[in-house]
Formats: sequence, C-alpha cells, structure tokens
Amino acid sequence: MLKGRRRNFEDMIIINTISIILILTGLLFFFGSVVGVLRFPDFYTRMHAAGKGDTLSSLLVIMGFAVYHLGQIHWMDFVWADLLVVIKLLAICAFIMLTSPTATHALMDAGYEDGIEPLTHKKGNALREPKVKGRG
Amino acid sequence: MGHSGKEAAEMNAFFVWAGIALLLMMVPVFYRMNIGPTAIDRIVAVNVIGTKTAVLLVFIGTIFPGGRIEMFVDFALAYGLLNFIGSLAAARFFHRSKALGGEIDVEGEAEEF
Amino acid sequence: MKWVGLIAVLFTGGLLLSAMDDFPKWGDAHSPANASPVSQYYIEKTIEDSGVPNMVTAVLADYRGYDTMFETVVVLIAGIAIMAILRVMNQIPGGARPSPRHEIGDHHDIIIGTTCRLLIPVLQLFALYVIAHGHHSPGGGFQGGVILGASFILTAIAQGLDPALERLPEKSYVKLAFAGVVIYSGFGVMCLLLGENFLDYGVLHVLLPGIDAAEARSHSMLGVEVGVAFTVSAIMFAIYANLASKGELEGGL
Amino acid sequence: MGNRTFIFVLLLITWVVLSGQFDAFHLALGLISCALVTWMSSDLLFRNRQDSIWERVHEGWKLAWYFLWMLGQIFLANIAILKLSLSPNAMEQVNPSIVHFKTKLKSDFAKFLLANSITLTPGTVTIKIKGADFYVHAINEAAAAGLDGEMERRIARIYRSEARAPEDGSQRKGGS
Repeated sequence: MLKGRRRNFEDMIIINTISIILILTGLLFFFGSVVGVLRFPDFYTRMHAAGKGDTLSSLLVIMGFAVYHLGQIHWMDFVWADLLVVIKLLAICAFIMLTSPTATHALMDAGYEDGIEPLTHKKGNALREPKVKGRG
Repeated sequence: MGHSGKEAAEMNAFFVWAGIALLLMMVPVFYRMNIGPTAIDRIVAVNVIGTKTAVLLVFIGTIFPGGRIEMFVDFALAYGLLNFIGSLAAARFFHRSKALGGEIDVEGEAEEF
Repeated sequence: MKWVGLIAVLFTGGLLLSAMDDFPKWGDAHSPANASPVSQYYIEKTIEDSGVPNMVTAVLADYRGYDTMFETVVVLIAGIAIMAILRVMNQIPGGARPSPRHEIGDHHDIIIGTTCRLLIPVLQLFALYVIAHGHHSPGGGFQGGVILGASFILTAIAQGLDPALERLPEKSYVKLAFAGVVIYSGFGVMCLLLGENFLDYGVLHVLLPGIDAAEARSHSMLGVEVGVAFTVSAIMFAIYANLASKGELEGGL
Repeated sequence: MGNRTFIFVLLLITWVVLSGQFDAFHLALGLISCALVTWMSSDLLFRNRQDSIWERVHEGWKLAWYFLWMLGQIFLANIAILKLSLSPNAMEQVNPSIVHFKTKLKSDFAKFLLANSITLTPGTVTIKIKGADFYVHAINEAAAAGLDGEMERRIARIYRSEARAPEDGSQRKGGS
C-alpha cells in the first residue's frame, strides 16, 4: 500500500510537470500571436497571427488543464463527475479546433469583401485585380 | 491520493501567475483594438481577447476555492460559443456592408466607435 | 464629439470611484446585504424549502418569482416593441433604408455553413442542458434561452435569414414568446386555483402523486425556467431577424 | 430512420457528458432534450443520408488519424508564426500573395476540411471557395509553395466517395 502511494506521488509529479509544460508552451504561443497582431503590416497578416496563434495556444493550455485534472482524479473512490470534467475540457478543445479556423476565414473573407487591399509584393492577387486604392 | 498539500499549493501558485500572464497579454491587444486601422482589425482584436477570456475562465475555475471546475468549464464553453457567434455575425455584417448601400465607412474614424 | 464623450466617461468614472469608499468591505459579514435577516433565511432554508442546491435559482424563481415573471414580460415587451417600430418605420416613406435584397449575392459559404451545421445541434443540446440544470449548476432560463436563441441566430448567419425563418417562422416565434409568459403565469394561476398565493408552488404537490411540497417547488422552478427560456430564445431570434432585415424578414444579412 | 437514431444516441452521449448527473430525473430530462434537438435539427448534423452507420464510424476513425497529423502541422504553423513575429526583420520575410488553385475534392465536407486545414497550417489562410476554386492568402513564398496537394490527397483518402467518378458527385454531400 505504501509503495502504491509512493508510485502515485511520483506519477503526480510527472503529470503536473506535463501540465505545466503544456500551459507554458501555450502561453508562449499566445505571446507570439499577440506580438504578431501588433507588429504585422496589414490586416491579412495580422489575421494569420491571430487565427493560428489563438487556436494552438488555447488548445495547449486547455490540454494542460485536462492533464492536470486527470491527475486530480481520486481513483480510489472514483466518481464519474471528475472524469467528465476532463472530457468536457477535451470537448472545448474540439470546439476550438472547429470554430477558430472558421472565424478566421469568416473575418478574412469579410475583410476582403469589404475592400481592404491586401499587401502584395510580387505574385499579386489571383482573386481579382486591385480594387479601390487607398483602403485599409 | 498521494499528493501533498505543498504540491497542490505550488500548482495553485503557478496557475495564478500563468493566469496573470495571460491577462497581461490582453493589454497589448487593446492597443490594436483602439488604433484599428480598419473596423475589422478591431473585431479581430476583440475576437483574440475573447478567446483568451474563455481560456482564462478555465484558469479561474481551477484556482477557485472549493474546486468547482465543472461549473467554469461550462462558462468557458458558453463564452467561447458566444465569442464565435459574435465574430461570425460581425464578419457577416462587414461582408455585406458594401451591398447594404456602402454608407458604412470602414476607414475607422474614431467618431464612429 | 470624441472629447465630450471622453470627459463624460472620465467624470462618471471618477464619481463612481469616489463612491467606492462607501461600499462595505469585501466579504464583510455585517454589510447590509449579508446582515439582513432575509438573506440569512435564504441561506439557511433553501434546501429545506425547495431541495434546490443552487440558491440563486431558488431566490430567482421561487422566493422572488414575481420579479422574474415580470422580467420575462419586459423581455417580451422589448421584442414586441422592436418588431413594431421596425414595421412602422417601413411604412413611413423614407423612414427606413431599403432592405438588402437577394442581389447581395449568394449566401452560401461552405466553411461557415458546415461549421454551423455541425455546431447547431450541439449548441441546442447545450442550451437545454443549461436550462435543465438550473438548480444544480449555474444556469437557468435566461442563460439557456440566450444560447438557444443564439443557435437560431447561427442558423440565420450560416444559411441566410430565409431558411432560418422557414425553421422558425414569425408566427411560431411570437407564439413561443407568448407561450413562455403563459407558462410562467400559468404556474402562478394554478397555485391560485388550488387556494394558495400566486406563485407559491408548494401547493402544487397535490397535482403530482408521490412528491412532497419541497419537490413540487423544485419541479415548478424547472417549469418556470422553461417558460423563461421560451420567451428569451424566441425574442432573441426575433430581434436579430427584424434588425438584420430592417423589419422585412427577408433577405437580410 | 437509422440516421435519426444514430444522431439521437450521439446527442444522448453528449448529454451525459455535459450533465454528469445519473439519477432518473435528469436522465429523463436528457431523453426529452435529445428528442427535441433531434426533432428540431437532425437534418443539420449529417448531410449525406446514404452511407451506412458503419461506414460513418470507419470514416470517423480515419478522420481521427488525420487530426493527429493535423495537430503536428498546427504546431509547425505556430512555431513559424512565433519565429516570424519575434524576428527583428519580420517585415522582410512577409511577402503576402493570394494564390489560386483548383481542388479535386467533390463533397462540401471534404472541401470544408481542406479549407480549415489550410487555415491552420503554416502561413496560409483560405479566403474564398468558389466551386472547386480555392483562393488562399499566403504570407510568403515558402508558405505558398507548401500548398502542393499533400493535404488534399490525405483528405481524399479518408472518403471513399472522393475516389469515385464525378457523375454522382453533385448529390453526394459531406460525410461525417
């Protein structure tokens, strides 16, 4: 029994470390997306930073919490509610995977339809010839 | 379960600081929200802040005394949903704004917002 | 204009901040809200009276049921007012801008359409969950109703207003909105008919065999919440549909 | 009818996960809610009514593997964004263009999957889909070169219907 408890304690440390690593990585990517949103030159490139950065970083942070709460489950007196929290957190992940790229696309499309001129250096714009100048 | 109180307290402190870091990351985005330059830039900024808020709710739920994480997970889900619907509706609006007669100027004059 | 607004905001904010000193301390046991015998009663007797773990729901739907009932009515009136105003605006020549018609272009966006298609049923289930678990976790009619209304709005965003209105036509949502208020007040009237005060649900246990007064209160709260959710979700959608199409209920965003 | 039952069961599982209460009262509420949602919007969840349920489960399994691969790609995308936004000469590396390509995918769902995968992978965001034409905003040449069809092939492999001749492509809409 004592041995089992020791094992558990070590498992705890491993689980917590994994969760800390996941959350810190997520925060790092959040930071990347924030800097991108501030620094990038035009609306479309900012959208790249916002859309991609937010997806993965939210995913990582929430995964980190899912791992942490998985470690918090008392397997000795198991109640389903504890495990369901983890599943719900994973459901949020799936939800983010689904909605975030869609929102990115929707905003980008809206920006394009609205006439924000993309910053194109060389290859140009395959969608159509430049529209109204001086917008955006 | 064999985790000591100290371990839990350390994790708690980590979550608090990580949450504060996340909160601080919202501040620069407010700058983007403020300067625009276009209305959609502002919406993007709001969307970014909204995503961070949804994640922050999970932080708050974990450090909440009494451990009501299942409650805050629902909040985070609902907040994420409404954030998504909000940006989608805004995107739709600007998608159509030219067709609506074009009198909605997206140049981002401060007076309009 | 910008400066006037800024000054007004700063002035109001300053006033509010200066009044902060008069607030009771955070978590003060002797603050008026905490020391009042009413809140003591709520805290001690909620479980005993109604068996509802979530005290907020008990206060909202039972102890202060009148308040919530008329809040629901306010929501209903707000929705009706918006519909009425937009209709009248349309009849005045030059009163409203011409509504955006179908020439705006095709509404079909594969990405948004597919995401919403996958999301809407889950969203509706989530809304019903929030409504049904109002007495266990934070939730209830208003919150669940908003999410349910949002799911209808999402249909309108993804597929266009016309398909959304085919799903939930104007006749239906107006009926639904009124049905909510009727359900709520119906519970009150039932209590009256059984010889108790309006909205005093305890007496309803005679209608369902095998439950006591506390359980009757708990179940009636759920019924009342369902009524609130009907009204709120229908009005949410009504407001969106009317505003997005300037009261004409076709074309739209 | 089989589809409706399948959707009902899926919703019921979702309800149990959401609710976490297993007493008869809450389960009964769950049954009512699931029936209500099935009645209201079961036509939304699956467009393609022809596939059998087993086929769907099989597709779902392949989809899960695809998501694992996607997760790695998303990771790379974020490292790229992080590098780009933190590098001191970011503006020289940003050279956006709007790229056009035609896809061979037929069903709406596969196109949706491809579009969202493009949005999540390094340096590219889908702006528009018009029929089979994709318009993608690429942040620089390297990102634009990455759209070589690897992803499209992987998606085509998930769906049996994508391998077929295009004559019934018009009615067959999204799977899973």
